[in-house]
Amino acid sequence: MALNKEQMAQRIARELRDGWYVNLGIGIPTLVANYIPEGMNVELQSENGILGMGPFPFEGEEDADLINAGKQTVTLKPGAVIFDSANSFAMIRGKHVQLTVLGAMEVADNGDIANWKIPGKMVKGMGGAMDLVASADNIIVCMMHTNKAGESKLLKKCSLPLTGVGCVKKIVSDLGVFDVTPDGFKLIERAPGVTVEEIRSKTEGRLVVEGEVPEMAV
Amino acid sequence: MALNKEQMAQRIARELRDGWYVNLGIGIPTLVANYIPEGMNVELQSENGILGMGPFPFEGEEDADLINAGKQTVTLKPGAVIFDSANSFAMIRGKHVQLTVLGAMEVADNGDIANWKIPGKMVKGMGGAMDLVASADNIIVCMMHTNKAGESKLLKKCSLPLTGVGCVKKIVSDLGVFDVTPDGFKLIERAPGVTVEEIRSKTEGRLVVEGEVPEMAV
Amino acid sequence: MNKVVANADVALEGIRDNMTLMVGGFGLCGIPENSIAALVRKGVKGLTCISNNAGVDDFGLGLLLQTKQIKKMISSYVGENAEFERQMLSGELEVELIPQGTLAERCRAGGAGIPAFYTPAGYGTEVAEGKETREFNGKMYVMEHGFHADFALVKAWKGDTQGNLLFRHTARNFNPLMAMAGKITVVEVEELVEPGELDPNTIHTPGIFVQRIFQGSNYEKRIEQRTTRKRN
Amino acid sequence: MNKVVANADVALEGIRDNMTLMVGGFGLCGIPENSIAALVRKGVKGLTCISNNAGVDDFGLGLLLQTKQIKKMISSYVGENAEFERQMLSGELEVELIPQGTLAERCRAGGAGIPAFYTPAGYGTEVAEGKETREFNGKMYVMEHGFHADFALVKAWKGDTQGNLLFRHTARNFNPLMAMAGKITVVEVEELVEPGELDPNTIHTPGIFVQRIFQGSNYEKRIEQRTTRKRN
Repeated sequence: MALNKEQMAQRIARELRDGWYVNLGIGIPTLVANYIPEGMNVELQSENGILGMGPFPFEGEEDADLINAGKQTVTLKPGAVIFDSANSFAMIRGKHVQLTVLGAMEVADNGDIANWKIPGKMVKGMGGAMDLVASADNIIVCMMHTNKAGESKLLKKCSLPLTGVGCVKKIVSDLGVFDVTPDGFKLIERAPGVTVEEIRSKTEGRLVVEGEVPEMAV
Repeated sequence: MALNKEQMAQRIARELRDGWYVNLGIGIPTLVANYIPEGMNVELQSENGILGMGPFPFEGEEDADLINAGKQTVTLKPGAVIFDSANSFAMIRGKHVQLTVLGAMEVADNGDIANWKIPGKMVKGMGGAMDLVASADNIIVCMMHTNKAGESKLLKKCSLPLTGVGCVKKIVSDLGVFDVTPDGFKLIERAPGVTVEEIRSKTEGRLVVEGEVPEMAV
Repeated sequence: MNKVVANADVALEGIRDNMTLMVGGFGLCGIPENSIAALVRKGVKGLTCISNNAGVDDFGLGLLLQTKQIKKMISSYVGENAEFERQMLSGELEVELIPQGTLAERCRAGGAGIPAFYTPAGYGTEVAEGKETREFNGKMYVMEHGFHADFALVKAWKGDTQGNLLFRHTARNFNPLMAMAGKITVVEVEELVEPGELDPNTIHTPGIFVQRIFQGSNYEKRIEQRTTRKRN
Repeated sequence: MNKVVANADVALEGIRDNMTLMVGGFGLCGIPENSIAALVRKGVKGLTCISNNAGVDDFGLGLLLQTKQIKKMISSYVGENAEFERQMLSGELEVELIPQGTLAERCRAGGAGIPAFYTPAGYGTEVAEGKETREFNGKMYVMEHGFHADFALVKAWKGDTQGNLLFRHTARNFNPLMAMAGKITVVEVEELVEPGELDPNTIHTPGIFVQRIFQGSNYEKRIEQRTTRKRN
């Protein structure tokens, strides 16, 4: 069974390490915050200027001056800090953020990523995504393995305009977990009940399968 | 009679304009602060991180955490601000400071200035002087017209290592006031009782004297 | 050094057609509501706006899109606005999209007298097309230029009459950077105070960067995504 | 995210001979007194120190000059120190002098992931020799690189256990910039507080830049030029 969104977020949460500062993109990555293991110190960075972002406010306590990068009302944890956009990207560009999790439309087996523009359609803009992918040493892409038409999003080469080149290190899709290696997407875990054959059939880019690939615990 | 240091500072103070932010260098320039005309709003910037610097503290009220660029204990005026060294030079480099007054060892008639290094002697460093002279649109040099050996400090060409090129706009020496023009040092005021001939004899660089040059009021 | 003016209309004196403006805010958070309203009243046209976003249809910079006063937007994300989309697809509106961190740094650089700097953001993408690229320590970077604006329109929480500013929470965002880079920086504040009322150690924007300041009014502070959790 | 360590000696674990250190402070104002003392105790040698000044003969970095632990100083002004002069003239000590604003910006750039930027400071002088120069808008600039350090030694006023920092008055100076640029940033504070005690809006240095923090002690805070006026 392919993972649902919550399970994908849960799986990504297992990549977190104590003491990390983490930037979670809009969409499924945001859900990762709900699965930070008890007792683990992880601080969330929001690129519009928060470190130590807390959960959504209680009803009635929304503050228009306190939003996250997705423009959602949020709260601050004790010890949180606010800063301006230049300092925020100083943190990101300067590699002070240990992990970036973001969604993608396409990833190539050399680590290229495309997630900001579909030519001919409305272009919303890259926001902070280009800064994040160009800067972070540790980027996990979280996305569905195939698009709505059933076509692979793990490609030999991105067809869409790139967001960054050779930067993705790991992918968590609904079908499995992949390291991006010089030889291509290396399957390291399968979603429960998903076969290597299914993954192979849905992966257009080079797929590396070595030995028995374990099923992930969910 | 040549001007004394206080008179030089007084004369420079007449260049101040309401609403200006001003950086005063170490030495005679510092004295200019004592002659800001009553009712004129001029804020002093100290490059170690103060805007709105006040006078020295009363005895017993010195604060080791509050010094100026000359490492002297100072105070803050109401409305003063503290900032870090990068922001301080952002102000300077970004031309937000309207006037810089500093001393010099030599000035050339093309506006070059040398004030940081004497080869063979102990080199103390340029501090913020190179940033200031390279950035400011409005630089007044305040210095004795001749050195201790009686040699002119207003030269055709600086003999000492430069601090900045083509940047000095005006000089107030103990003998007169000079605009730095494409034709050289243009004498615009004489110190009381100092003759054009004396100034000419003590100015090695090109001197421009047009018509009657007034004596300054002291 | 009193920089107080009566209101937004006075504060924007001198804004003319075809000028370049910086407008603070992230989404609708920390936008200069009063100055934007005054721009609409003023009716200046052909504006180039440097702002992270373009507002929504009926608020923020969206108001200036409705009146077709904007010729060009320089932003990182503009996806919340149907009128924007219409004007862009019809070719009425020019749009330059640049990475958010690059946008922030270009504003700071302009204000700080740094004509150009290198950033990795956008290398290998169409954002870097036509731009100089260069390798440092084995990694590729793009050269980006500092931004300047004829006017920077800034929204602060508190400000004193000398222009010293304090921002509140994430309404800070681009505001302090744009304040640095405006030839004329106009600030509207929720609370105008006397010099000395703000702690000198914790002022975000020193008054040296501010030319005009006024007490704003009638802040709507619209929330784009009201997300909450239930008390339990 | 508790970053508290017991004292300076623990905080400096891992410092080895020939490392590059940034040391905060302007003159003797805002210098990390405890960390400097610990460096003397530790006896590491061959250090390259990036610091605006070099202390005085018997205080600040002057203490490390006495013990000949410093191989090279990168500073903007070093003129308060006779031992410094002696070592420099004898060739024992390498000295690289750079403009103060360039020093500050190079620290910030290093911390902010900007490998290089352009500044007008030093153009046409020996500071620019061997450096790339370039014209922007009719003015000449020098390309300068970002600085990094193995350790950055920082002094703050207050700090919380997560490393969020507040500086006091002009003891701020280079400290926040160096905090950004250290691979390991070690902070000593006059007052160590719990998370939440500092106002999130007015923290100067976010804890993300800080790896180790400790409660300092016995601050001398020596004044170099005690200037006063008389009460009248």
